Amino acid sequence: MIGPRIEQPQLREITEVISEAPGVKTLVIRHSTAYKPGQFFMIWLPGVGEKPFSLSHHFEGEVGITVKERGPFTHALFSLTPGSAIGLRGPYGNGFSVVERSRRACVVAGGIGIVPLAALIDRLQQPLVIYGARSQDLLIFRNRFPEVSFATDDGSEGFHGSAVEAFRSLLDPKATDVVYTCGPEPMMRQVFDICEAHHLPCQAALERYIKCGIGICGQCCCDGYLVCRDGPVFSSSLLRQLSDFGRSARLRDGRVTTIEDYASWRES
Amino acid sequence: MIGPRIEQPQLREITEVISEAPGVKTLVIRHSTAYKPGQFFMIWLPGVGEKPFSLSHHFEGEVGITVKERGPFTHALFSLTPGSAIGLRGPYGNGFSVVERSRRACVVAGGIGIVPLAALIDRLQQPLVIYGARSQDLLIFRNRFPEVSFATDDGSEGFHGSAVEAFRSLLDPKATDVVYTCGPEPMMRQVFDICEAHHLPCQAALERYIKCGIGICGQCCCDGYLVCRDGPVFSSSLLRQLSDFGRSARLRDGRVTTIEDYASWRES
Amino acid sequence: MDLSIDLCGIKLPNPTILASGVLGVSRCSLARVASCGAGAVTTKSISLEPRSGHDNPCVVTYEAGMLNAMGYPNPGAEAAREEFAAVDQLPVPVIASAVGTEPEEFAAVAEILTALPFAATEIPVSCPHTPGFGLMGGHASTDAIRRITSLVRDKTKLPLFVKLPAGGPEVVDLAKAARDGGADGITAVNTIGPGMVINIEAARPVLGFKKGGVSGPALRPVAVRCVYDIYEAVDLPIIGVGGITTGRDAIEMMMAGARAVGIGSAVYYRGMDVFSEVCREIRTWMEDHGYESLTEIVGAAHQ
Amino acid sequence: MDLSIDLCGIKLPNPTILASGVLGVSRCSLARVASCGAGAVTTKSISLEPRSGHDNPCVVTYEAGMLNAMGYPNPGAEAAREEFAAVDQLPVPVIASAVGTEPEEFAAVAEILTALPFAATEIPVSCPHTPGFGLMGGHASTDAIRRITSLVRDKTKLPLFVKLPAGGPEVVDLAKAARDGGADGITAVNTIGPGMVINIEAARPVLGFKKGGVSGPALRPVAVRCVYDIYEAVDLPIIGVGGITTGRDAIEMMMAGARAVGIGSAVYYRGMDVFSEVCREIRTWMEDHGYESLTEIVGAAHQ
Ligand SMILES: Cc1cc2nc3c(=O)[nH]c(=O)nc-3n(C[C@H](O)[C@H](O)[C@H](O)COP(=O)(O)OP(=O)(O)OC[C@H]3O[C@@H](n4cnc5c(N)ncnc54)[C@H](O)[C@@H]3O)c2cc1C
Ligand SMILES: Cc1cc2nc3c(=O)[nH]c(=O)nc-3n(C[C@H](O)[C@H](O)[C@H](O)COP(=O)(O)OP(=O)(O)OC[C@H]3O[C@@H](n4cnc5c(N)ncnc54)[C@H](O)[C@@H]3O)c2cc1C
Ligand SMILES: Cc1cc2nc3c(=O)[nH]c(=O)nc-3n(C[C@H](O)[C@H](O)[C@H](O)COP(=O)(O)O)c2cc1C
Ligand SMILES: Cc1cc2nc3c(=O)[nH]c(=O)nc-3n(C[C@H](O)[C@H](O)[C@H](O)COP(=O)(O)O)c2cc1C
Ligand code: FES
Ligand code: FES
Repeated sequence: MIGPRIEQPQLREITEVISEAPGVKTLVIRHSTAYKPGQFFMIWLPGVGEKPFSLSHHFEGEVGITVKERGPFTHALFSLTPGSAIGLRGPYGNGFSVVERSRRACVVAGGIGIVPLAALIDRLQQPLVIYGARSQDLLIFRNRFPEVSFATDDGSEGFHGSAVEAFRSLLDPKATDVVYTCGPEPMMRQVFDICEAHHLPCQAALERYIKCGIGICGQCCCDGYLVCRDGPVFSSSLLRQLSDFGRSARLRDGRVTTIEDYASWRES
Repeated sequence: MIGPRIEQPQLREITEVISEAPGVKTLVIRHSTAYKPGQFFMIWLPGVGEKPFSLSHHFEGEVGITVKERGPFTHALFSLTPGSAIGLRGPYGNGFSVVERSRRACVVAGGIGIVPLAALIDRLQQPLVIYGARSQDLLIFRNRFPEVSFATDDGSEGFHGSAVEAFRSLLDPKATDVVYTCGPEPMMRQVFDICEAHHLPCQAALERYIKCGIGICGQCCCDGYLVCRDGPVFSSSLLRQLSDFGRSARLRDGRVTTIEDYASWRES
Repeated sequence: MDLSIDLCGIKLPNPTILASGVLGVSRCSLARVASCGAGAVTTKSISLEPRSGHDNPCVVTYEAGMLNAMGYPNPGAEAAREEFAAVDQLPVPVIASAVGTEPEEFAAVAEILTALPFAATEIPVSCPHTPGFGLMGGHASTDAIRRITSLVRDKTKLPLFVKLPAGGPEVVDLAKAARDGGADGITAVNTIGPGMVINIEAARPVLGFKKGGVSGPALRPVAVRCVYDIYEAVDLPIIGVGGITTGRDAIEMMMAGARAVGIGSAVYYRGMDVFSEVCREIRTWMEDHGYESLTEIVGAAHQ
Repeated sequence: MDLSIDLCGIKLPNPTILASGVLGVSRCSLARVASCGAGAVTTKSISLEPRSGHDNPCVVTYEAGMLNAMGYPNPGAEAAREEFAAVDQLPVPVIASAVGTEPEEFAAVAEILTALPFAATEIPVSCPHTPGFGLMGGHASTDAIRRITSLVRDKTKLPLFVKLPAGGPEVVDLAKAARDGGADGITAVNTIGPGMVINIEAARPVLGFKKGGVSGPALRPVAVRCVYDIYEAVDLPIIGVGGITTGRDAIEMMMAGARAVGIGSAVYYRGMDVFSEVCREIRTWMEDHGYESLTEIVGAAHQ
């Protein structure tokens, strides 16, 4: 027999709630798990719903999810307090692959896309981190990274402009051996195109509407690939094949929409 | 989760058919299994039925069942030839327990009851074997045991009388530390009573109508015990509690009948 | 922690009940199961006449559960009179399972059994693999259930449980029919299907009857949902049966609305001690999660 | 060894078919599954209007199988026109799954889809967990099936498969009704139940819709028996679906009478390569056991 594998949410206690920025909170959860940054958990609120979240940190016996308030589900997450219970199942997907290399990794984050990258940065050796947000008050985890270049759309902190522009100006292709990115998909598409121009391997964490999370329903498909199982992290060889990447995504009912419409919520 | 254990017959090839005596054949089957003498297998003939049989021998990659022709099922078994397939599931039940001891084991077999005992004798150190049958031509495995005292009802070989009488006259209680018996249940009851009188531990292999073989249907119950799971081998402490032992048994529909009626078929 | 419950006035030391058809051949085997910690025990189903049941193999297990096609082997109601004459000597209540092909046969069996010291009667209208009975006897319709239940009701003063099939949404209507016929409680569910396991080397169904009812883990979610639906529709105590193997499973079934839980196949998975083990697991879980009595658990999933 | 089969004139390179609802959201995902070795692929069920489906969680697995309550999410028949315009570019046949609440809606969807280069149409009348559809839409009666099938029959020239529920003995009557309505084949079965999994710590059903259809190993024996019964009763090719995870399972289903086998949940258990792996296992087994073609296997258990 194959299996049994049991995908059921486990209820866990929230031990701490941290306000990171207006509309962004971290929930610290008592939980032990093996985890690779970029993977995700399905977070269950009984009676409310279940949605995918990356971990923003992962210690022994404790994990964090960092949530941007968007709609009904994240709103409900925001109402939780220490002592509340929350359901998790996972981790799912493939995560970023970290290899020991001679040169430097570059991390390009846009908005809430910093979340899975933060957990990744914890495991990298002195990466170049470029992190853009709409304005200074939306930057989170400010003191967490040893070295980081901020970019803000309104110039309120660091580079005045988008993370992509900052990346373009800060990138030293010769000194870099891999680029990790997460953020609004049009941004990731631009980062990828820059990497391609420089023949730099890129890993991008995609988002699609997740239902099952375990590769059975097909709802998260991106061309023939499943974001929940083949992704959410895709590297260059696959990104090249994904005609949907940066262009289109599917709504909850499977309808195709432009990535701008789909991803508008993610811009921070 | 508990399990999964899968109880399904496995089809195996018959490699040899040996005529042991009128109405008794051994089927040699290509099969690998862990086995304790006294345990049984459910033997399945597709479209015919499934019945319990002990192994008469158990080598690496090969087992034997020795069958007395009785009714439709054993009749069908008798029609099998080398190359035929047969289904087995098991082994079930507890088997005889063999412990290294200082004194001698005594084995008392009646009729086809020799079958599980033969496999046991293979594993004992110089036991005293007493083996009774109706007449000389019904004795099987004649040259298999290093030392054996035959008894025949008609006196055609060895002791003239029943196995119980032979046992009574040959038993040296001081030199014996355990008595194993299998045969018609009234015979086993007498053997047990003799053991009790001498404070000798006894192990007897009981037979009841077996349906599931796995302790779920209850059909094989003997007082509160299940012959298929708690038995078929019972030792003195349990035999003492079994008011059914040597007295009554249940038919296929669960009706209680006297052991004489039930076991008549077993007398050889 | 006290796990005792009241089921239609019957006092059970704990909510685990030996399901019908499993082990309950004789008074002695019921006593043994009681000694292994069951809170109540159920006899194998008893018909008016003796029945040999289906040919072997009558049970086959697969990776997700068990199939059986016993075919109601039993020595008949007359023999039961003797076998179960002294069941009140058992330390726990004994439930008599009565079956028939005709509604009148159900009633006749129930009448015989009601004279014995049983604590309750259960009538399965739901076996999926015995010609003339249950699904194969047309007993699992609202009309048949109402009629069978009311005929039996007239003949027995014992608390009466009707054992329903594992089905789809219609199970609610069947429960209502049982209530309307005068049942005191619902047992949900019997095995599902029937199913079939084929031995591909032999190119033959394994079971002697070819088809058999599916029980064990495979069945549990359907059983839980049936109990959940019946709990919302009918105000009768429910014995939840189907795939319960652990204390967690039992709690799940009770949260769906079962006041007590039947355990059958798990006797195979965990041995007879499954009853005391499930009780221990229930207790530990309740302690760990701050529950003080089973009443907080029964129906708790209906928020 | 050649595993190709003919299904109502459609040529399949092997008998494994992607079951409806699993992965088949888009042409690209169907193409991916085809590249993983499926002999044919089925779209997710398509309704007239777009549907968002039930709230998450929509899938939960347990030790014996899987429950889903997707609720037929799909972009609707108009969007399907575009999505599946070029499905004939796939290396294997593509089956369109059409659903509706009213018989007329089934027909309307089928009419739209029949204009696309699909190889066949399948109509599920059997979903156990979507209000208005299947069991919850009253579609699983002989009358409803006959009517839905014949209305769809009038609108499509494609081979027509009716997908039946996993049920008891009555499944045979449902298959006859489908045949009488004009079906060219039977797909048996859909998920069983529905079932429910309760998270006991939360005291809540896990699924957003609370109830969901049960698939995977739990379902297999019932599916095999349905196919076995239908094979004896109705002379139409059968696609056997339910719990097929290995080559042995597929052979078992074919021996019961299925000409081809649908695979759904096993995509989760073994990944998308399950199709080529099952085919490899079928081939190896056939070689080891002296079978030379699948025709010797289909229906072989009916001795
Ligand atoms: C792999 C992955 C990892 C993610 N990690 C994080 C994270 O670490 N932090 C964070 O704040 N957000 C993360 N998200 C996004 C998060 O799941 C959505 O923000 C959240 O579901 C919004 O739900 P809502 O009900 O509050 O908003 P809604 O108003 O319901 O939705 C707002 C938008 O969120 C997206 N969304 C809603 N439901 C889903 C769903 N089931 N699957 C995917 N997207 C959905 C849609 O684009 C939708 O337009 C992640 C998404 C994915 C796919
Ligand atoms: C644990 C155990 C081990 C056994 N080992 C052997 C053995 O090694 N060699 C051997 O020849 N026989 C053995 N038997 C007995 C064997 O199972 C029966 O002889 C056989 O079932 C007779 O079947 P039949 O159809 O030929 O006869 P039938 O005419 O059907 O039955 C003849 C008698 O066999 C007994 N019997 C029939 N079916 C069963 C059943 N399902 N379970 C138990 N008893 C049954 C009954 O007493 C019946 O009256 C064993 C029985 C048990 C319980
Ligand atoms: C071997 C076996 C025999 C059964 N016999 C009966 C029976 O005689 N009467 C009855 O009502 N149910 C019978 N059942 C059904 C069980 O009582 C129970 O409803 C079903 O097995 C589901 O529970 P489980 O999953 O715990 O086994 C039988 C089940 C098994 C496995
Ligand atoms: C996630 C999921 C979604 C499904 N959606 C549909 C569907 O849209 N239409 C349909 O006819 N069947 C649907 N089914 C049922 C499957 O096609 C199949 O009949 C059932 O799952 C049994 O097969 P399996 O055990 O191989 O999964 C779905 C099953 C699953 C698991
Ligand atoms: S979310 Fe279901 S396949 Fe990815
Ligand atoms: S034969 Fe079924 S319990 Fe022993």
